[in-house]
Amino acid sequence: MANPNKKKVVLPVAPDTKTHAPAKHLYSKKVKLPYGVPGHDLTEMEREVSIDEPPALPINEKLNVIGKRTKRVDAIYKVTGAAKYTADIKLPGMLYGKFLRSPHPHARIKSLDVSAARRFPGVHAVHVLKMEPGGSVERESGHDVPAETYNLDELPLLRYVGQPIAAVAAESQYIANEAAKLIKVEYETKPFVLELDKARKKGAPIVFEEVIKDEGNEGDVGVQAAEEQKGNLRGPTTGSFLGGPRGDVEKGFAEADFILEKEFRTQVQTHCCLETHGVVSDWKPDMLTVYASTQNTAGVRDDLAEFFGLPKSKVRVITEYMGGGFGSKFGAGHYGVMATILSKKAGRPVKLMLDREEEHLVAGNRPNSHQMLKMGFKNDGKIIAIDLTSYGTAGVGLGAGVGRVAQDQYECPNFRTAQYDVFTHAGPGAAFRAPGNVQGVFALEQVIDEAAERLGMDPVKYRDVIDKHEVRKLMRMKGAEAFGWKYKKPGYDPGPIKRGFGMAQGQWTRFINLNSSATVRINKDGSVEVMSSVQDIGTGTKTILAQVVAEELGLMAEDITVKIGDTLYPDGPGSGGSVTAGSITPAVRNATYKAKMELLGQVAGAWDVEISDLETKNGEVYSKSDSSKKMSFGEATNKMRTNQVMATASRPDDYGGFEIGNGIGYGRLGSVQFAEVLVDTETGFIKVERVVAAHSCGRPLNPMQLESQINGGVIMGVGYALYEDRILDLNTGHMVNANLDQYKLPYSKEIPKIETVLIEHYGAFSSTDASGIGEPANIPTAAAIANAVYNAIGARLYELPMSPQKVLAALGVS
Amino acid sequence: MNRFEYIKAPSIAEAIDMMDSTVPEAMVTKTGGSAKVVKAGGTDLLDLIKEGILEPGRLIDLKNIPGLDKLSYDKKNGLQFGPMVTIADLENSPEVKKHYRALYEAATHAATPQIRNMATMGGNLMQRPRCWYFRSSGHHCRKKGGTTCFAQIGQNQFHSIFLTNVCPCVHPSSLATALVAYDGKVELTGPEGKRVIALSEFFTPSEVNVTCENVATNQEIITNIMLPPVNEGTRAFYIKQGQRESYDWSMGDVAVVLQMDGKKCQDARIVFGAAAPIPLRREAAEEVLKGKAITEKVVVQAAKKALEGATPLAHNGYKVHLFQTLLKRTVMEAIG
Amino acid sequence: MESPDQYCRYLRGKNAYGLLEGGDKPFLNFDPATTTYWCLRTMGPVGPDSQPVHLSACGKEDRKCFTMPETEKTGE
Amino acid sequence: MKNDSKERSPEQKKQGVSRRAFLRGAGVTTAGTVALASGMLSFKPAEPAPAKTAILGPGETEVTLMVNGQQRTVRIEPRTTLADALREHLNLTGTKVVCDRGSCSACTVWLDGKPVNSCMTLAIDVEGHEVTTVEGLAKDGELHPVQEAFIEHDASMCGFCTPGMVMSCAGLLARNPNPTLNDVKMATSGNLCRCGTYPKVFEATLSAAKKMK
Repeated sequence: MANPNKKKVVLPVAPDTKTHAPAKHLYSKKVKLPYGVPGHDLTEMEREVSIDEPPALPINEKLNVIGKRTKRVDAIYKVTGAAKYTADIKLPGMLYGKFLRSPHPHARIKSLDVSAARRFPGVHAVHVLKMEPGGSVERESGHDVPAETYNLDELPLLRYVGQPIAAVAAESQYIANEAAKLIKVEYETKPFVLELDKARKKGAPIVFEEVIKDEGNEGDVGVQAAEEQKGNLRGPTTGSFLGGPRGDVEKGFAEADFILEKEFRTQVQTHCCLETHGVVSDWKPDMLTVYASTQNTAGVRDDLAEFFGLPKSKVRVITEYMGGGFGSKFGAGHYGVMATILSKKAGRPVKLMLDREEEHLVAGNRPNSHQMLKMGFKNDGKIIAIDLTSYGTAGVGLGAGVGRVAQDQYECPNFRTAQYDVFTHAGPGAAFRAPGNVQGVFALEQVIDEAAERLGMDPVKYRDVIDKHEVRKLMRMKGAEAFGWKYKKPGYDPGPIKRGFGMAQGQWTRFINLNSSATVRINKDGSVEVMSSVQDIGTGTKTILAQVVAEELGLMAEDITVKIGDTLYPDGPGSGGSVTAGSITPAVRNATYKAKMELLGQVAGAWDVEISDLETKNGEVYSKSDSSKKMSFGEATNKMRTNQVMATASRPDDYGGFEIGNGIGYGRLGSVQFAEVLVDTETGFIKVERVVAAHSCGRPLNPMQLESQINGGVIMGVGYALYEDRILDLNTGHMVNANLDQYKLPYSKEIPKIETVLIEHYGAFSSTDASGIGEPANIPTAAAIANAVYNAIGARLYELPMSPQKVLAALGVS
Repeated sequence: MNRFEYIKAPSIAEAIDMMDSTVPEAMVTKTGGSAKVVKAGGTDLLDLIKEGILEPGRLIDLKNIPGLDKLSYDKKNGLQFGPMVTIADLENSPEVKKHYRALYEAATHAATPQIRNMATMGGNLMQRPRCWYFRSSGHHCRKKGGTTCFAQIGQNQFHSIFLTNVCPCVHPSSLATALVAYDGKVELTGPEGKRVIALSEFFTPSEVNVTCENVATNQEIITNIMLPPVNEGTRAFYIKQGQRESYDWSMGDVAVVLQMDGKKCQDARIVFGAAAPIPLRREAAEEVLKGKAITEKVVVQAAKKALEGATPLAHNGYKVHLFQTLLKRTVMEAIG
Repeated sequence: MESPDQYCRYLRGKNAYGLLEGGDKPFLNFDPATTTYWCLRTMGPVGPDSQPVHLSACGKEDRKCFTMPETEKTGE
Repeated sequence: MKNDSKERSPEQKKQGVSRRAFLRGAGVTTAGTVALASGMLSFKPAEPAPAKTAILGPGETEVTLMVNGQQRTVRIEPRTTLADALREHLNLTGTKVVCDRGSCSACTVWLDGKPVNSCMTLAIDVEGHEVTTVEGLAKDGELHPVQEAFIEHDASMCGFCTPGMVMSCAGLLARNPNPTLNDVKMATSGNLCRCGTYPKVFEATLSAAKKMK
């Protein structure tokens, strides 16, 4: 993770849009790497790379472990129940924590009394959150210190139902739950606003009152300052790291042969991680140890070290197994800090896991959106202008933008966007599997679909006209083939239950995190370990690391012991933004290569051959020039002088430098999905029958796991398209479906038949040339379903989720 | 979850003696851990306790009382089953599948396989509504003795379209929809002895009693459930529409039991679930079918009739159309 | 929303998208449109001054809670 | 929390014999080895249960559970769910609690061979019944064919729903050795997976059924 306290960091307002020159190396070599798609346009690319880099890996066909369907190395622990998640951790003397949370969407605390909770038998610590929770706290085990007093003006204003107020730690979860209820709070409730449309109107209750910028000027703020703040509106954002506005949009529309202008709305979706957010925090004078359900162990460590003023070396974060994050489990979180404060106060480890309701209320969500998308087209199909205005609310947080795909998915000379964040009195949003893009694609790809119809073109072929992305073109071709795509006119099916076909595409920028390191250790007994703080959040990171190490050493994946998810080991990347595979696997391969060279050096000495003459394959080390010189891997390691050889490597910059700027979206992580749906026009119910998902992610490391992740993206997309919706009661501010009963997710019978088409695509970027798949798999599904629904019924749905109510309304039936 | 005492009742008589409250009563008047209530499968009871809206003082478990989990069928007397028969027992009974198709369909579409293994029929009929305001400890609604109905003025997409005046919750039992269509009866046992009443009389609309969905008193236990026999001419079906096909609550469900004489419908019972605070008979629609050969046209007429008098709320107008379709499809499916 | 030149020591964003580019020119992926932010002092989206946390708001030195990044700490 | 006299209900006082007193009086040190007062059936009671009924709780009481073929005695309050008893008292954390309301089936265990939600079952209720958890599925070091197939077909991702899925699918095969795809979907229609392992779960279960023949 970037650490801003290291030095002054200057943020580029608009990043450089040029492709950067390749990195310079003191000692470099030239390597030829596979480039392009096998069976299509595969060639070689010569790159100048550091002398330390391992030799180029050939395409998957020529490999033994990488690219092969490999069983998840930790599956056995998952299917037997042996895998220990944070929720399963129980330490000696461990206490259980529970939050007291705001029951009101907007209120001031009038009085607060924790004495009954402190006195409750079995309670060991109580902590009240002040506006700025202090890092140093007195120990209160046994309650021998006087109760803290709370200055009311130190307590934060409550701005959403579920906002944390205080927490207790007690001997059992039951006691903690009961004790938390004993904290007496008097509230002065205030007017609140929950809806996007109302919150952006004049006169709406304001979530954040005006800032008092100048203390000397306090008496003078008021109307004027409030106007400057534009109430609950923030923004607009007019660009992203892909650049700012371009061309002349008005001129573009004037030149357009036809213009489509549509409004779209998407709902708030909650992450619904099966394992809730939480930690077990164990404060000891010499070390803070935290078991965390997180997507970023190193990030949690950094947060806690900074918060408590500890050196990073005194904080250890462990995530052996974790039950889902989807973007929401970054940072220590208010629960992580609270558990640590309580542990410090009580002198005992504290487990603080959110309950299911809290998970919905406070652990993040995908902001909703209201998008007004106007696009100008030429009669040959070319897009001449795009203008996107959007509003979205992440509750009391910010980050509801949706504009990246409209900006960059298709070539268009004139582009403009204004994206506004709108504050409401609801829990904060969080990044959620392809944040912004999922919402944006729902709008963009429906307008493209309409344009295709207007032009009388097959939507697949139309995209060939406007989409520069070469690999995506291949995905469309292969996907359409697998799907049996044949364009039919909307509403062709005569029965009351109508079949429809649709497709949509998306993209995700290929990000990497260079702060990704790993250590590989080869032991004398032939065992091999790979170690990094990177965590496996269910995507299969452990397995791909084992595969990469095994491939390099000529072993099998199951021969490798993977030790990750622990900040004792070198820092790995956070698992989000589809960065993990592309960031950590080159580091792991490079470390393996280094360790291997050390091992081979010792073997070469014993055999008196050159290191370059030695090869490791099929569990053996042998001389390429002398077939009599051959031994098993274990025999070879037994020749080591020391008990182990070990090497650490970090992710080097991309071979050839990193592409950035406008061309970035033409990068590798495109996705194309086809959907077949049935729409019951008499009830309004939609059933997704089949999805074909065509994807590329560089070099596929483990096709079986990739299929699983793509399935997951599609299924999450089905939920987003048809079922999921955070429903707030407008009179009380409560989420009425904060459970897994009324917050509706797809279950077994909602699962379409999913077929995956994987394009193996080499870009000569790194020693593994792999990329992630998490985000791209989720992006186009809802749009593909929406287009299929339109194809079925001839009426378009502009709002998510596509519930029976909305289908019937679109049909004009009710 | 509050702390409570627990006792395994050895017999019905002793259970009746031990109990002092119905669950609805415990939620309104006997609060603060003072109520002694009976527990069958416990799936709904635990849910209420976990939500903190029911705080019983003692649970009287009926599980150990012998004989309450028997199911029997004979041509003359029809189907009888005890309150501890589970939904899965109905689903797995060959007699139910063969003779009571609407009940079978309702059983297979209820809840989850796990819940069907646990939930008893006594508990199913006594379960409380799923209205999200009722289930939330943060909303003191009419059903819990409050004065406000949050659903009428709030989020009501899954609420009722009939009898919406006092409390527009819907009755949660989809099995009850089928049982009422079969003209089922329940036997209630209390300190004074047994009484048998029709299920259509068992459930009480909110207008009559907003805090309780049935007529069972605080010392009564369902001890038997009875369905009359069916014959060659009986045609029945049941369709449930949830937002999902997998585990879900009903957005609308319809049970139809027809007595056919060849093509002619002699008698009909049509019941809507998730349309009202009680399983709702649609007599007017039944009248449309009676004495007629059932054609699509007649069924459409009946469906229209069935929705007369509906008073949908702000967000559930779609249900009117939904029920028309469901009724049409259920009748057509029943006559094959 | 303009990005400031310098932002608060305690501003955090979900920058797990990682570094777009490495070497001596790190580009922190703080995309103002879609990323969420939190304050390390409050562990939430609201700063200790009761104002929202955002890239565009947490760089201004006139914000009461603004804290300079520690430039000396690492000796760089 | 101690089951001391303060917590005894009036009824218990009236009866004059608390469960603890009974134990002390009987001079036994471990519960579960003797048949206690009625309502607290131990396994295979030597004699029919006595007529007198004991009020248990609200404090802790000793309960003997038969879990994975072993008798396990725990001290729990009556409100303790089976899921909690397994996870917190017996360290059998394979059983997961996700929704805590019977909506997601992550907590599925078998009760006398039938899949049930352990989060919606009181532990005290299952005395005298056999509980099988995911930890008890493998026999003599051999994985259950469903577990094998889950590994083979990549039917677990984050793995948090997996134990529940495995119990649902293995439960299906126990009662239906020839399931169709629809049967598998029915059996898992209460199991929530957010990662989206369903297609692989279906595949794995059908493959396991074939192998079991």
